[in-house]
Amino acid sequence: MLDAIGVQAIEDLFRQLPPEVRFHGALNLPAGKSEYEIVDYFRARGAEGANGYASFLGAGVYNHYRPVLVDTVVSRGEFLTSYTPYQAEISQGILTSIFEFQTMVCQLTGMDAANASMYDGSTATPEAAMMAARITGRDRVLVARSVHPEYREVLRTYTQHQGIPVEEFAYDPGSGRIDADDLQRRLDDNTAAVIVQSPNFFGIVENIREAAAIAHKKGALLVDVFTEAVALGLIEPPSDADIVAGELQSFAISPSYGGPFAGVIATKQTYIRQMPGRLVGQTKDAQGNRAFCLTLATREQHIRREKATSNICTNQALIALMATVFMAVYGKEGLRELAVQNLSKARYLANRLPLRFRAPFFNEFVVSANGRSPEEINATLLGRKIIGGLPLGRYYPELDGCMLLCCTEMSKREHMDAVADAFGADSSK
Amino acid sequence: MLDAIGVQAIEDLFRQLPPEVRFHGALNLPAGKSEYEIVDYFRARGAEGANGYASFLGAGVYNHYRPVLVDTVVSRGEFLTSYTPYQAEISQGILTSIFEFQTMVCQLTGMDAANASMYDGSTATPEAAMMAARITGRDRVLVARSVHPEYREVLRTYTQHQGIPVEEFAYDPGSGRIDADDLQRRLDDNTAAVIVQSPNFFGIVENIREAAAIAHKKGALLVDVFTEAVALGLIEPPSDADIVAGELQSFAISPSYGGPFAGVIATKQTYIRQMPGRLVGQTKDAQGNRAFCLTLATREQHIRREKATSNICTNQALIALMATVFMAVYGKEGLRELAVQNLSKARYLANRLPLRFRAPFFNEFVVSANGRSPEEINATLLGRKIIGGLPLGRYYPELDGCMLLCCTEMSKREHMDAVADAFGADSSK
Amino acid sequence: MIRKVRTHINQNEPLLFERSSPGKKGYQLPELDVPAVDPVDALGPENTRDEIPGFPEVSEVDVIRHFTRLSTWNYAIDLGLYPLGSCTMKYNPRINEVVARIEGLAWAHPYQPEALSQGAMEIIAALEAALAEITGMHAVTLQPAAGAHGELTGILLTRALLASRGNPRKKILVPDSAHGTNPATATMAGYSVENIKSNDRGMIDVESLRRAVNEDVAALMVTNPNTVGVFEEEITRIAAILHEKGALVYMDGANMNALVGVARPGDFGVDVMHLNLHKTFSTPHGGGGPGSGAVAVTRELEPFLPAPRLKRAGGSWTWNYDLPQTIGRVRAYYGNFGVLVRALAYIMAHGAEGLRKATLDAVLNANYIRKLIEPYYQIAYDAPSMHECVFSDDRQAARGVRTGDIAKRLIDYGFHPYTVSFPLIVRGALMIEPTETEGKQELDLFCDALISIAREVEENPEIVLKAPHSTRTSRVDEVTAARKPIVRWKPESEAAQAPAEAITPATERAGP
Amino acid sequence: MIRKVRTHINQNEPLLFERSSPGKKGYQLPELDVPAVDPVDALGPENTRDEIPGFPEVSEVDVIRHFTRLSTWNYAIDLGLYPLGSCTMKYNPRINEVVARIEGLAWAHPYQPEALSQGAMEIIAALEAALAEITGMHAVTLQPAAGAHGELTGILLTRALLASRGNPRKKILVPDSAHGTNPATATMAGYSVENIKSNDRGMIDVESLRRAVNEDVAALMVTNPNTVGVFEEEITRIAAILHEKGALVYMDGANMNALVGVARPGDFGVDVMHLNLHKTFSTPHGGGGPGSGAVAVTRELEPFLPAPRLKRAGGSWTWNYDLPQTIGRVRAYYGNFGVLVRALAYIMAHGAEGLRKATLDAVLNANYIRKLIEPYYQIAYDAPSMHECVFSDDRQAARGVRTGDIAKRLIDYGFHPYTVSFPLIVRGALMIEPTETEGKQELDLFCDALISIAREVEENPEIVLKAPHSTRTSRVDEVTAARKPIVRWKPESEAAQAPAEAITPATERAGP
Ligand SMILES: Cc1ncc(COP(=O)(O)O)c(C=O)c1O
Ligand SMILES: Cc1ncc(COP(=O)(O)O)c(C=O)c1O
Repeated sequence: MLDAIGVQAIEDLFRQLPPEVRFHGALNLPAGKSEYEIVDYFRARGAEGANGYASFLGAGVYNHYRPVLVDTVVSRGEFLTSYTPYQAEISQGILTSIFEFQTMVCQLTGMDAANASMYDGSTATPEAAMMAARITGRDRVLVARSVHPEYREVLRTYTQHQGIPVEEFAYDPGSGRIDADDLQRRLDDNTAAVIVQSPNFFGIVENIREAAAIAHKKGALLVDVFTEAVALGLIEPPSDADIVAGELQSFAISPSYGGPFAGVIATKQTYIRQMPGRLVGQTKDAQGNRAFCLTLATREQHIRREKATSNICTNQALIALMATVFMAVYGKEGLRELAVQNLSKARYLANRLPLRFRAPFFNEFVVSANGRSPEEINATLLGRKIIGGLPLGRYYPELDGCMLLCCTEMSKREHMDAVADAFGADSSK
Repeated sequence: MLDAIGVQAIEDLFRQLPPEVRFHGALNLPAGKSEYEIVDYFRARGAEGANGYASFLGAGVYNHYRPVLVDTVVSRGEFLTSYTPYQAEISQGILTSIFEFQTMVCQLTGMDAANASMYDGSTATPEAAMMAARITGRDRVLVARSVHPEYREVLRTYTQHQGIPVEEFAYDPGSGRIDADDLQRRLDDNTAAVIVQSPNFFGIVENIREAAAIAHKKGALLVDVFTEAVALGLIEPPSDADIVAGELQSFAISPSYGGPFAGVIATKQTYIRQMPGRLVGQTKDAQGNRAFCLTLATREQHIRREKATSNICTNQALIALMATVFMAVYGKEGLRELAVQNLSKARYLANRLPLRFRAPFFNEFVVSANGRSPEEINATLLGRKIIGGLPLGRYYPELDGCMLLCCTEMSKREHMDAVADAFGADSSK
Repeated sequence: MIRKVRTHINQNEPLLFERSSPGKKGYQLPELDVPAVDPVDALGPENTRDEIPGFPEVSEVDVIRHFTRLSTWNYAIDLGLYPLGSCTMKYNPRINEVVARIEGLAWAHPYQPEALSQGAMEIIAALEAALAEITGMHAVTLQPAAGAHGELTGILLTRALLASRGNPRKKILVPDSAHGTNPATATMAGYSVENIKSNDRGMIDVESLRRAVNEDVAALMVTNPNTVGVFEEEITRIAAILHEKGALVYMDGANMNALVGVARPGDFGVDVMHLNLHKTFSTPHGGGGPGSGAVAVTRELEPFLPAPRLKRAGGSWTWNYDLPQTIGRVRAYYGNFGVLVRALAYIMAHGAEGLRKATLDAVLNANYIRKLIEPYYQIAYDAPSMHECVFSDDRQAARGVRTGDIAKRLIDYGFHPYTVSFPLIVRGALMIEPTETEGKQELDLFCDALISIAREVEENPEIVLKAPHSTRTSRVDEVTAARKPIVRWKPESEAAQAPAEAITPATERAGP
Repeated sequence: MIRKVRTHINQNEPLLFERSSPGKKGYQLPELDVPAVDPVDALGPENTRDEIPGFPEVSEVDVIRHFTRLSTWNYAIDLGLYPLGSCTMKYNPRINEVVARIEGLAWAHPYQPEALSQGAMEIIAALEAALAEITGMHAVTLQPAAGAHGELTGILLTRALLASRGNPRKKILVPDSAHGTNPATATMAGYSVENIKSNDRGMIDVESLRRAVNEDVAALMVTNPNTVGVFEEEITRIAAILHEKGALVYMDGANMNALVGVARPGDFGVDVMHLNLHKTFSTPHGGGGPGSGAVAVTRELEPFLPAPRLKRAGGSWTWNYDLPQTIGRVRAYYGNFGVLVRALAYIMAHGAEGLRKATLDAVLNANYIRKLIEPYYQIAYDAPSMHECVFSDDRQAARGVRTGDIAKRLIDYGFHPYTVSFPLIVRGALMIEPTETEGKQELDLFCDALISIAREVEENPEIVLKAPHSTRTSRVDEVTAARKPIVRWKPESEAAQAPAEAITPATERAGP
């Protein structure tokens, strides 16, 4: 090959690099390792983790069973090692699956259109806010305090330099739902979006219809955020929202210390052109066969550059495919049954603990630690190889002494009983 | 569908079964379980196993690293869920890979033809003996005592009712190789086959050339058995044998409590028609393209019925594919390097222990327990999460007090040191 | 009209050997933590080989592309209906692949201490118990590696029992419809074979059988449902005839997918039988194997089962080698354990009710196909079909088109063909077994395809005779392959000199 | 002559929704070990939905066939060369998929106690350190989820630093050759964009740059090697110009595959940069993602990195949230951890020398292609190519054939096309990046294909204009898709009423 190119050594191909630019040392990294050693290393790291612990953590990342078919599908090289389907004629596989993903997200959320994926729920949220700002021509955003605290942090990072002030509004300390009065008070004619989450960070199902009505009265859009997609199998879909920004981690995506996950944005037909991210559309090929391709690319950075709806390029396609396979496996009946199991497990444990809020919840709930500190309870549980709930004081000073617990279909009764015991609850109840 | 068929209920399709034949109860088996519960059950069974133990067991089943590509390939549905390639036009994938398998087995063994696989080495051995009987028209078989004891048992089970008496001949108690004199003494004009194993059950490399010369002098065929295929990367190929019957477990096939493995039979061109099992051959399609298909089927049960060379039908194709991928991954250099690592590890440990035999060995060797019982040493090692060697007294009363140890590229120095320590060897040596 | 497939580009790929270039490698070994040994020093020059001529030298990406490309040339259950009669090509749940790879199972050494093998032994015991329950038999061995291996085991058991009664006897009766492994097995077990004719309903002719049974007969090997997919309605009478003369009934259980939960061989006089776990219990066929040929026996035969046997002692499992009457081992270690894990997982997933439902659906699907295509193809026998239906190519043969041609044409329609030319008692057999895991959509497409081909045979037989037309490899010349067998790759120079052999080509028979 | 592919049957497959039939299911849940709750009781009727209209109802085998069939319609690295310029489509080692699924890692919850997360934290720390070493930068954040996200993070860091100095400034300079994410990012970070012209060697015109740099400029976003595959030889002078005016140099590290082990951005004046771990460090592209956009910075920028940061305390890792100057989070939790595991495994497998060798081979391969096809296609710039080479369709356009047509024709030859029509400064660009993991055989086939197409353009342009001819889906009508967008399936009755939209179609640009 060197002969064909006409150079003596590969090094000659780097002659254009000025000498002061060249790195002449050797990188200070260990020598290459064999597969066997690499597996050993990562297993050792994994063994430092929580293998064999039961867990009651949720808070945006849920411990659901991953059907085996999911990895069967995403491990196929044709999905794993392809890229964004620019060339439709040899990408119909991924294009079709994305079209199905978009459709199922619409069916779940009651929206008309969903994109091919966002990085995750936390980045989908500010993208939704910015989208609302573009649509309304307004530049103020109200976000409920019951939205995931880290999502709100990301929202602030994204919006702060775009002249989009973000203001928070309160939740009702009794019900745990948004404080509609506070929202109404803060809404003004320059508010682009009202952001709520349902089920919210406390696990409580919000009344989206009511929130939307309030927002719409002032001409603002309602953005509904979700972190627990399984809830969508059972709770009323947020059809009254204008934009839905969600996280699909619950759909066969392993917690993986926080990522990769798959976010999504869905919206009404009229707002399609303001959506960020890739979108797959249906069309025909030269023979008249149904075919799919990337579409409405004029929204995107590679065409529109500084005027694009977002800078997103690479998304989370393979992870969205996991969610797609998950939805196909569970299907209509299964997703509901799964949601009912989650609901039932959460009720079982919640029934034995002092609930902090009154409104209906899905599979997470806030309990107060009966005067003991959540950390103390968690320490007791850890000793029994159980990871307890998330202490909320750090995120909500007013909820110091409370923790957020999550039960899923994976929660075993014996472990739930152990949690109840650790709270000193009456286990015969 | 019932309507189309013209019945009321599926049950009606079973009306031809006489009532006394019908099973009217319910099978006494638990109700169907979810994936999650099934994984749980088998994990619990696995956890009762030897997870986390180092092991020095060999004796026909070896602890070699399985390159990740192996499962990547065999997990593809196109390989996993197809069957015997009867229909060549839609089976070129598996046919081509079998042709490659056959070729590589020939390259390793110095034979001209290899079949597509046998159940395992232990059944390939009697099939080779029976093949030799067919070829020679003789009906007596001599087998070295240094052949795997369980292989010899299977040999006896297979041959006993076919009028093929099996007689054993001795190994040299000093070298551990076959006792050539004893072999010569027992050979007669009715001997169809002499069966030796190399490396033999004690890990010792036999002199196949010499054994073949002895057998051939009396018109018998030499059958060479192997259980440790990695050795073939380094030791002289058994080209002087007439039939090679081997086990490829070492080639990326997990020990799996003894199976599934992949046996193989290879032979000289002239004996092809007496081979048992499937065989893939090269040909052309109607367009003149190279193509592969099952061939010489007239040897087989589905054509020849009671006159077939064997009754084998289903073989171990997917497991043979694992071996094929393994050979491709390691290749020419890699297989040698792997063999050298095995040799080096075995030498490291053997150098510190009292060897029972003198002749050169590959990665297994027999040591005497220095007056202590092998069981006692193994018990000490078990306490350190090390599974020691195989006590030989059960198989060879004269080797009571000895054990067979195996080192592979997976054996870590620290564990080898621990074994040496358990023998009370000088660990500073 | 072909509705199920289109054509698409498909990558070519040379053989590994043709892809090789010197020095390429796809592996990396750990650094050696002990001194490297010089092989010639350690083994002696006479024991040390030179490099392996022609062995592959390829990179990791070469390997993955090679096998990925190859895989795309295969048809598979994961791609569609695979109606190979007698092979029970049902869907293979992927959970089974996962559990078989669990570390403590996949990496269990057969000689590791029993105290560290209780999990594996428990799995074997649980599967033995489940299969005994399903078959209604007394005991089960899981040592045989496939159906044919199970047959050999079963006939050796028969021989051992009869020998213990004083006379192993001389022959095995085999219906003319039997699978080739049956007579081949009898020979391997040292018996001669006597064929029994089938009657015009596709069943064993009881009178012929009665005439054939005498004190020389060791056993009858009966497949039930038999290979024409028909239940042997006289099975209890048949068993009585054998038993009366002191002979045994061996049942080839390859077709057990028609019976699980509905009838138990132990209840209709069977003494010994095998099951193909890779068929009825869905362990994947893997391009030809591995399988498992579990053998189930009556109480009387149990003492003869291959050693070792599991025994419960002191609250744990142990391997019992002290079996004075055993026929001996038929395989090293304990059987195709990884396959057993999968079969048990399958049984657990289904449960009693699920297994029974699978049987019903398998029979439903076969009868649906039969009904839809019976107007176009000659059914082999009028008798009711169980899990498969067998047709003859009689009508098509009149136009010069044989079952093998129809099979090839089915490929163009996007299906794997049925089993061709088996059983032998049917002229030009089309043997179709859909299994229960197929849905109506796929079955309808399949029937449409067969109907369409029947029309093509009338209107344009050439298109069928030259099929397949849409595959990357057109019709393969099997005759040349057999005449001048090339069974390994050689560098071109060497390959030119390969010797020719005069061998009669195999019949067109394909599968199972 | 097309040597790399033939055509083969390929299964059709409807959408999941079209495959559904009521009551079919592919799942089984464990039995509930607590009392089942009635959702309407628990949530209230107003909060409980009806069934999900149109949601799939399919069996397990339906699911596996559906996605297996779909997968066969995709091209992929596992099938062959995927020379999408700027995307670094290298082979993805499968070991990385294995380690990312190790239980203690894949099932680690981001909020689990730090004492139980040390392994995951160690991996993050090790990767941060390795990337700092490779880039020659001081500190690294792994929070960003992809390149564009890294860009946003980097520009926000720039803004924070400048703001801390008193003035965040107003604009970002972006060369006209830059990737679209660069200007889009600048906008998202609240900056205006000023384009910088490239000179006739494809590099930043230093004089134009000097004129553009003033106290309003926050940073230059430079890609190096740039998007025409050319190293910005004046990079140190460029950096000096920016620094002199108090502005920063942001480097888009998408092309770092040309530099690893050979040059370090920290040594040539870069203040902040991102790496695409899914490109240079081979975490699989997965049909569009996930990726990871690690950002590396100088010491000066470190205090502004997104919270939290890893900190060593008392012999173990802890997450430090006490970062007064942080720009805040750019993502929940700690980044695409599973992708980070894969990248670290890649770095470990290669080691220092292997990484450097990969760089050399990547550049070698690109130059080899350039050399072979330069006689047939117009190279965009004379300057030496690094890891990719960019051509213009000028010669072919004269015959009415554009880069997009050549790309489609390449499909018939068995290849995924190069990146089409990017960068924008090249008329009708063909942007070709082979990566180091391709062997000579595949490269030769690719060059032959391009040369053959060049001849077809002369002799028979129609065949190129109408390509592809051999795919299951022929040329796809993207214009109609954009004009009347149908972005979700609906039952046929509803679908008929979908509203039309007048939208200008995208340009023919495809990739990266
Ligand atoms: C009826 C029948 N009997 C026996 C066998 C042999 O089983 P195996 O292939 O598992 O050895 C088969 C399988 O092909 C069969 O169909
Ligand atoms: C030069 C360049 N910059 C930036 C990006 C954006 O990276 P990502 O797709 O990871 O967001 C890309 C990738 O497509 C690129 O090629």
